[in-house]
Amino acid sequence: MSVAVQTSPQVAERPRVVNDFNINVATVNGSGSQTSNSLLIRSLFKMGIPVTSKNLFPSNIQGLPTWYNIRLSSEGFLARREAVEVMICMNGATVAEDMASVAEGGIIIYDDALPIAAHRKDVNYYAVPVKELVKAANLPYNLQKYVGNMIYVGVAAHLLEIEMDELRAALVWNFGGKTKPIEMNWNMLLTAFNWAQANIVNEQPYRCARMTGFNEGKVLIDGNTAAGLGALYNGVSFVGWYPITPSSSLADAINTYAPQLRKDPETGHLTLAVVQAEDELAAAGMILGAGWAGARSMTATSGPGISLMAEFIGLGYFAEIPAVFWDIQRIGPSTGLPTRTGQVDILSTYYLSHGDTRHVILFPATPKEAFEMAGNAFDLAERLQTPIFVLSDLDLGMNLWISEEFEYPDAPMDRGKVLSAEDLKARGGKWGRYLDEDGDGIGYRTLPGTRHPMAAYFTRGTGHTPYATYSERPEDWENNLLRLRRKFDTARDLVPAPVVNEVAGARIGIISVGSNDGAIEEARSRLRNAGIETSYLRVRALPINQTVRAFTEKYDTIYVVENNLDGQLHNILVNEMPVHAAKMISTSKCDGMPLSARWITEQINQ
Amino acid sequence: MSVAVQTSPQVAERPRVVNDFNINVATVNGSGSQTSNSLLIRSLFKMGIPVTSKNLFPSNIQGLPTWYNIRLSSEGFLARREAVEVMICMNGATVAEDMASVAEGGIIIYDDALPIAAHRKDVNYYAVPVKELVKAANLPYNLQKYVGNMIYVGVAAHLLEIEMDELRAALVWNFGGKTKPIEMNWNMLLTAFNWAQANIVNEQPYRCARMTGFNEGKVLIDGNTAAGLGALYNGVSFVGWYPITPSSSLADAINTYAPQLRKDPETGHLTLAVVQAEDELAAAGMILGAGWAGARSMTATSGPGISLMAEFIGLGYFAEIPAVFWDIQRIGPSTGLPTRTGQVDILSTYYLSHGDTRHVILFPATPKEAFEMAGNAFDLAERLQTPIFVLSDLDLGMNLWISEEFEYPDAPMDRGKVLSAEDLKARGGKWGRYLDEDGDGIGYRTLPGTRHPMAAYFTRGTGHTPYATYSERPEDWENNLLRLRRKFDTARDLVPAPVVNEVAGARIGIISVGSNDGAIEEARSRLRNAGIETSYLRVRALPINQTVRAFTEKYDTIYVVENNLDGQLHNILVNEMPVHAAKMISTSKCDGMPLSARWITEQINQ
Amino acid sequence: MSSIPENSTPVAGAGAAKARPAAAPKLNIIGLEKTEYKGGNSTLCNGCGHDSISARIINAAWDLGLEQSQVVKFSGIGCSSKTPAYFLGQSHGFNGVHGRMPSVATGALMANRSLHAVGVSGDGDTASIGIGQFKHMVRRNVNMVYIVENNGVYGLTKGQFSATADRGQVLKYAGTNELMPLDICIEALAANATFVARSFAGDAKQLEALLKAAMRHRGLAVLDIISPCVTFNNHEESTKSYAFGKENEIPIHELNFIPSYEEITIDEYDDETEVRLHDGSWLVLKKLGEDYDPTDKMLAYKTLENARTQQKLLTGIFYIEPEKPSLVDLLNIVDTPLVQLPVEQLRPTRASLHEIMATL
Amino acid sequence: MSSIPENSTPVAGAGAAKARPAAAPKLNIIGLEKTEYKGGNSTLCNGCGHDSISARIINAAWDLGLEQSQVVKFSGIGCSSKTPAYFLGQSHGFNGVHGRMPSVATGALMANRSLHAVGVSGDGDTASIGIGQFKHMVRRNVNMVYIVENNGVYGLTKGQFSATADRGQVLKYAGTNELMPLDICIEALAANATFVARSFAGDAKQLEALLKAAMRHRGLAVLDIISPCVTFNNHEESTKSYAFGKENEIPIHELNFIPSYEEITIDEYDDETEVRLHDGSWLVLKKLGEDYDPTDKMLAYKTLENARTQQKLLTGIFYIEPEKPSLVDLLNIVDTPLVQLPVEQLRPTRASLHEIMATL
Ligand SMILES: Cc1ncc(C[n+]2csc(CCOP(=O)(O)OP(=O)(O)O)c2C)c(N)n1
Ligand SMILES: Cc1ncc(C[n+]2csc(CCOP(=O)(O)OP(=O)(O)O)c2C)c(N)n1
Ligand code: SF4
Ligand code: SF4
Ligand SMILES: [Mg+2]
Ligand SMILES: [Mg+2]
Repeated sequence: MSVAVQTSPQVAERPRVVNDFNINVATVNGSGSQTSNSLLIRSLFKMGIPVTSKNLFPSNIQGLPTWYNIRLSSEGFLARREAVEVMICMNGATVAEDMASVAEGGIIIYDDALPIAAHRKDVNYYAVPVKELVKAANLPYNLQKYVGNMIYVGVAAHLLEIEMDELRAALVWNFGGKTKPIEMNWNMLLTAFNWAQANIVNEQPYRCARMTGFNEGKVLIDGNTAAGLGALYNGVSFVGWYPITPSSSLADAINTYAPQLRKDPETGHLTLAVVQAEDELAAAGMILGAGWAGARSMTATSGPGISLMAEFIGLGYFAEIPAVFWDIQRIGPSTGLPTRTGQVDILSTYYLSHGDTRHVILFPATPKEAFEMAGNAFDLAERLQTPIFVLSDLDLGMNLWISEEFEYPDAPMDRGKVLSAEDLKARGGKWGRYLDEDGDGIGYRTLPGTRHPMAAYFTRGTGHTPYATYSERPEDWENNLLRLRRKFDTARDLVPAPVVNEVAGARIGIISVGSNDGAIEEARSRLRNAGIETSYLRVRALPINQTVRAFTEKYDTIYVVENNLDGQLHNILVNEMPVHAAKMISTSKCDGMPLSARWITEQINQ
Repeated sequence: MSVAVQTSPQVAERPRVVNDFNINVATVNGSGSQTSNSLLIRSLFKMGIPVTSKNLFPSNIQGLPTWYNIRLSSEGFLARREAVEVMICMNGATVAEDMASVAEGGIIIYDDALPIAAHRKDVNYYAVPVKELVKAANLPYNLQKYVGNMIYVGVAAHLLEIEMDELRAALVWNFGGKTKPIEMNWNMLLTAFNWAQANIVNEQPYRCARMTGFNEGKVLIDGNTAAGLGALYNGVSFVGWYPITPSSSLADAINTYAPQLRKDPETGHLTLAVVQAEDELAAAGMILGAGWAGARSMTATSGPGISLMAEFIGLGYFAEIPAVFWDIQRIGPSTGLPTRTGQVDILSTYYLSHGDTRHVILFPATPKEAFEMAGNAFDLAERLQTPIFVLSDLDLGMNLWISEEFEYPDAPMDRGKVLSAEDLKARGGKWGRYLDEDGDGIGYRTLPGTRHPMAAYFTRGTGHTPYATYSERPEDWENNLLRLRRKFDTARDLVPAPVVNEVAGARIGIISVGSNDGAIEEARSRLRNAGIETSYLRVRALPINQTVRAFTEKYDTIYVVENNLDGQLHNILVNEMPVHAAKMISTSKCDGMPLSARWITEQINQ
Repeated sequence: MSSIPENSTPVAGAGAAKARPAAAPKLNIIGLEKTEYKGGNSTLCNGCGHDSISARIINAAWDLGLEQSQVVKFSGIGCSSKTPAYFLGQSHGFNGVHGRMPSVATGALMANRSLHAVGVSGDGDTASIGIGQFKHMVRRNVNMVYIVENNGVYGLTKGQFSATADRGQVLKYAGTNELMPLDICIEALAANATFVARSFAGDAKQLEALLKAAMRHRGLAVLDIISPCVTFNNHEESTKSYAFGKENEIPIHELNFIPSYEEITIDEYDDETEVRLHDGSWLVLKKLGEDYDPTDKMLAYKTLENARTQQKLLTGIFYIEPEKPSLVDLLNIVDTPLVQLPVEQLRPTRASLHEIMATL
Repeated sequence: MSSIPENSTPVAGAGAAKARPAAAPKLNIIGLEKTEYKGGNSTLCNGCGHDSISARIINAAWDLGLEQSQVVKFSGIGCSSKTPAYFLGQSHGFNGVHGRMPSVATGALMANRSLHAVGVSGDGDTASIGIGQFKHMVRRNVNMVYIVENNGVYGLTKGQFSATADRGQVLKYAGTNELMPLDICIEALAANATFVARSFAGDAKQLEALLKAAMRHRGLAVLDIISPCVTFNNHEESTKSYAFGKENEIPIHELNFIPSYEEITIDEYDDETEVRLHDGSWLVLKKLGEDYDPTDKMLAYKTLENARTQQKLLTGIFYIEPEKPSLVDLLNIVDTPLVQLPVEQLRPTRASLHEIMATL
């Protein structure tokens, strides 16, 4: 085997950079690199290092460029960072630009079979004889491509000093203990590691080192799995869905964990039904039907699906039916880029459907919140008797995040105002489906099957009286809409409250939402270092409440930071608080990538 | 026959009220009263009297209460007015409330077979022996119900002094000259008139009298027919539609007038295709396909249809395809009330579809504008290469309005930036579908069938470069969206400009939209009488331009008056002009009825 | 609606039920008068076929002794879809959006498997905008009676063609239809339906028998009922008019439904075929013209295609497959309706969460 | 795509065309090399059935001498729907939204009746989300080749069941499919299709003959092409796998397409049936097993239903009705493509407006 030594002149030993750099792995999708990348991130996590990953994959199945970006941050910043210090090049199609993209002083690990366009003097190159190593490993032909990806893991393990024990543990975890693939992959990884040890003089500065203080009590999980678990722990009993990236893995998670969590021990049957619908219109109709019948029902979709559901959601809103709609946002308009992230459906979801409609929306920022909001959403749907939206995004939903462990939901489920046969009896059968008995805009409902002659009512999307009878009378129409507005106001203080972090003396307020959280915190830290103090409010739901108003009132300037083009949250805030409109600055960007702290810092510190 | 004399005590002869009162006809729908009512309004119009009608009909086919409200206003106010002076009661189901609804001093003409709950002392009653008159007319059994409605026309003609010649002319017009129904109905009408003359001493004050100065050069037409004509005169060549109240009559108008206006004289074939789609998704897809192929294509629908089209419209927006979407608004959310009006889809249409989208919307206020905007919409669609919305409403679309005669469209049609085979040749085949050559955000397009090897391009709703090739690159995405924003800004000064009426010294500005126009003008007159001067800007399109900004800037308070619950236009204006947000007052109401001048006046003069 | 609601077993045993006609003609087996099965007043046109069908549903439900609180009604949008407000007033009803009744019903019936469902749609609602959801509901064999009140026209929007309009059908405003109709029954067959029948709103006896059988079928029972629109499509040339139906209806057999609570001995008549339904009821088909075997799918295709081509109004039960599982049977879910599960079955244990957290 | 584009008549008459194979093997009748008919590079998985179909389309188009500028390509969303970017690079293409290709194509083809159209969809795109638009496009008999690249799975979203998945089909993540499949060909038949065929991506010869015939058919030609998804549904038990197709394909006849520009004498062989297409081309069916008459609709139902029940892969042309009018023929519109009308035909006269105003 050839000996790979540094080919570029290198100024002696440089100071070590420990746990503070970015690794970027460039591969071809469908090649099995997913496994290798997950070993990397998992072992780093288990070493106690704060890490984030951004998987940048194409909207096809196999053969196109993919990048897996891992950020190590000893300070615990989990946002996307643009610079790349450690580049792993395994894809000829992009090798030129990949090599060009590395930060000054960075290193490049690459398959020695790849064509190299230009040799930079400011980076170190490590050529790896991938083909020969694969050959040496004596793999079955059809698995060579997949298992071959272990090579860069092995080489990186040597160069970056990733603990081999953790890699092994990650491998075992990844294959659920199945010996055959574990051993085959381990063998390959070890071969590469050994080769690297024997052949590479490790003079480059980037190192991983076990640390404590951050990852304890935390888990590594993606937002969609968290949401799926949240649904299972909060009584979901009907899921109607239609596959669409990046939401499918949420339904997958439910299907994966249901047998473990929601199986009747006696019969082995499940306590929930999952139906793959023929499209999103049908998915919406199904969950409205199920919600109406009394189930905790939900769907998961993305922008195009939300658009298709528009008519049905108007029905859900107006007929007042509980159901939960997860929108794992990807960038649009239209089909857009199914594998790129954005917070682009805020406005269209808030006002979804014709007529005077506004909807309650929750915005999780972390897997833990996704887990919790899965429960909040059901509680709110049943309490408010209305469709509830949860707007996550591809970044949160599909990337792996370090998250605090989820807390068991102790509070009882809020099943809302449902009258049983006994209740009806006690009332002498007197009730009105849309009667605002309690002044909160919320009526009582009965479930089909309730054995009482007065239980039945007729559900419709047309005009109706408080007693659910058909009406075209102007007063009935207007009163009904006014009640719905009252209900919307009731929602303001029922939804998850914003998270506020105020700094004494700050004149600048930042309002943001969802998965931008990490980038905002990092930007605030950078700004603080630059002498600019900021306060921060993270909206966790719409409609907003008094807390948001008070915060907005307090600061000279409010930056509304979001990952879309049109400043969609800004738009809504301006409308809710027109008196403060002039001081709210829309700070938005939308190119398919999660926001970076650098960009946010620049916007505020101009 | 019985003699009907005034049954309530009446204070001698009262001053005449000429051409300034409301007539309300209460019937059962599907009973043929439509014909009678159209005779009334048409003959009044032909007498030179400013009249408006509001047809209040139920969402079923036959047997439910219907009201036809005709306002006579010698000053030419054409808005809805609430008070009713002349009540014609032909429906037992509502007779009690109908009689109760008459203004003090008013009169009630009623079928003497109806049960009368209470006799008011402040109104005059005229009982009509409908059954006997029908009998006397000796009608075929199956037509009795229909023709019988002529009776109240005859009685009203006597009491209100509607010219019999005009009624006759209206009848001839209504039946397109067909002798049999004309004579049968006329016979009935005349019988009733003669009976009334012989039996009713006409001491009541309400009279119609021929006048001049208003109706000259005007026509009586509904907005949907006007829009259909506008489409036919502006080159519509493909219509894909799905029936829905209150938009169906727009497609009907196209079908009705096409043989007269758009038939090839040689072959007898039409120069446009109309396809009734299987639903609104298909209608949207069809017109996008046709627009893409180079046709002037359009659809007409209402709220639920717009919601169903949401996904497709995102495609039209992002792939940049010309097509025109008429939304004849009815109140929603959901199925709402198909036969009640509202301006309720402004927000949902403006932001229609997921992702960062905003659309160009036109708002006709009169039939004449509906005619013109049908042309504007095609020009804009092809110029801007994007879906264009025209938001009319049930009030404008389905009610009869006095409108100025339509002007023949002299300006050439703007077919937009289309490259022919010759153009391509001249360019050496060089072009980019989404390349912003001109800095206005609008690229060039080619039509399928263009005989040049470089003509073809691939249309998609996914990410693309200026050359229409697929791209997932962040820069490409962002640049493309930024160009679309540039295009949206280009639209601001291409769309129909607002109509501004400024009064020197006014401190109050009113901004409104569409069919509220008449009510606003009347309210302004009332306010002026009360010493309050107002300026008025009528938005005729979104996005807004500098004129709207300048107007808003100028006044202390801006009332944004609209017929919906949430203040939807207000919402958009606040967002476009956040610095003026605080002084814009949302003045909105939504009960299914057109706004009245009285209500608007009250809101401003509090 | 596959089986008798649990609590509607005969009040006094099968013997009493048999004696019913003689004893108390006005009460059904659960002791209710027929008027109890009515709904609100119809707002349809006088003479509309849809109103006749509502009357038949009321009769059938009363006759079977359905417990209304255990029945749910679904519909889309249209004159036809309004009718669930006019029957079974003590049952929950859901009037959804145009053409999308199937999905709403599917969700509700999976959430509560003990409900018995009647869905009413129109030909526009099912064959035009709704054909997609219809096909998929058929394919899933969801437990419901799916009634299409088929008048070949859009009633509620005043007389446009639907996709079931005959080729050559003329309408006052819409002109002449040039396209071949979609045939609800053939569409159902193609999508693997387990119960496919056609009837005529004017044929009370047949329709009631079919309704009862449909209510007792396991899976989706498709009933394509020709139901004249007296306002927009009732001229004699229309195959969907009363006149045409009365003159030209050709029943392929005489139908009798015998509920499970009636003891019967099936005699071996040559000209009768019996089909045993899932709940033990019987559908007895008496030969009228040619032999017809309703379990022969190819025969069903052939009969229906010929009728379509020749614009003949054939009625009867074209195909039945009583034993195929319905969707709820395939879902591997517990027997208790999901909406009735106690919280312990809806929320996994604290320990299980710890376990999962430990693996992450 | 009913007839040869106007300008693609043989460059040197029928005789020259006949001599073609000998003379210039690399140019087609309009003088183009086959490479001119290629599109962009495929981004599908190596070995994907869809890529084979693209290659067949390229061959067929080249062979027929299609003028690419007069061809339009439509698709929905899915791996299959991406393929129009990979063939006929000089034709306009429209990659629409998921499941709604038919409406877009219908609008475009009514606006410009001279265009020749190829639509590509997937089984999810057509049979799941898109079955409604599919049925209505079939019913309207719009002039287009409608290709379903049928792999029984959602490729692009990574392996869920589509509505054409076999009962019992097993997928890695989605488990076992319990429902009977919708059958694209039966669905087409039920909706009055005029050209219904099935083929297999691995059967190059048959597929090319069918494609050419479809391109010459007046009206909608439905081609259900089994096209293995090598990544998610290519295990041997799947009837949509290569292995299964190669082992088990049963052509119901041998197919030959003879374009109108080739002079032929139809010999009266006992075992051959000829179908004359609208443009004068011929489809020659050579008997293989049983007799098969592709104009017998009932035979088509029967053959297809049996194949579905027995999970057999029968290929060939099941039904054809070459003379039925297509939608554009029914619309009573001018012969000039609407998009090419001069302004005088698009804007009525000033006088006409005055006349109308005078009546109001
Ligand atoms: C999305 C949507 N599109 C259109 C309509 C208007 N609409 C109401 S009923 C109907 C057709 C009803 O026809 P059918 O189902 O045959 O019922 P029928 O009235 O004939 O009984 C239509 C088009 C609607 N309510 N919603
Ligand atoms: C409205 C909408 N829903 C869902 C999706 C996600 N999606 C993309 S392709 C696809 C299925 C494709 O399956 P098929 O048509 O069989 O094509 P294949 O990939 O198998 O060739 C789905 C569900 C989408 N793009 N749009
Ligand atoms: S319009 Fe037709 S379908 Fe509707 S209620 Fe009247 S008769 Fe019945
Ligand atoms: S995933 Fe399947 S259908 Fe898609 S490209 Fe790969 S092999 Fe083809
Ligand atoms: Mg109908
Ligand atoms: Mg597929």
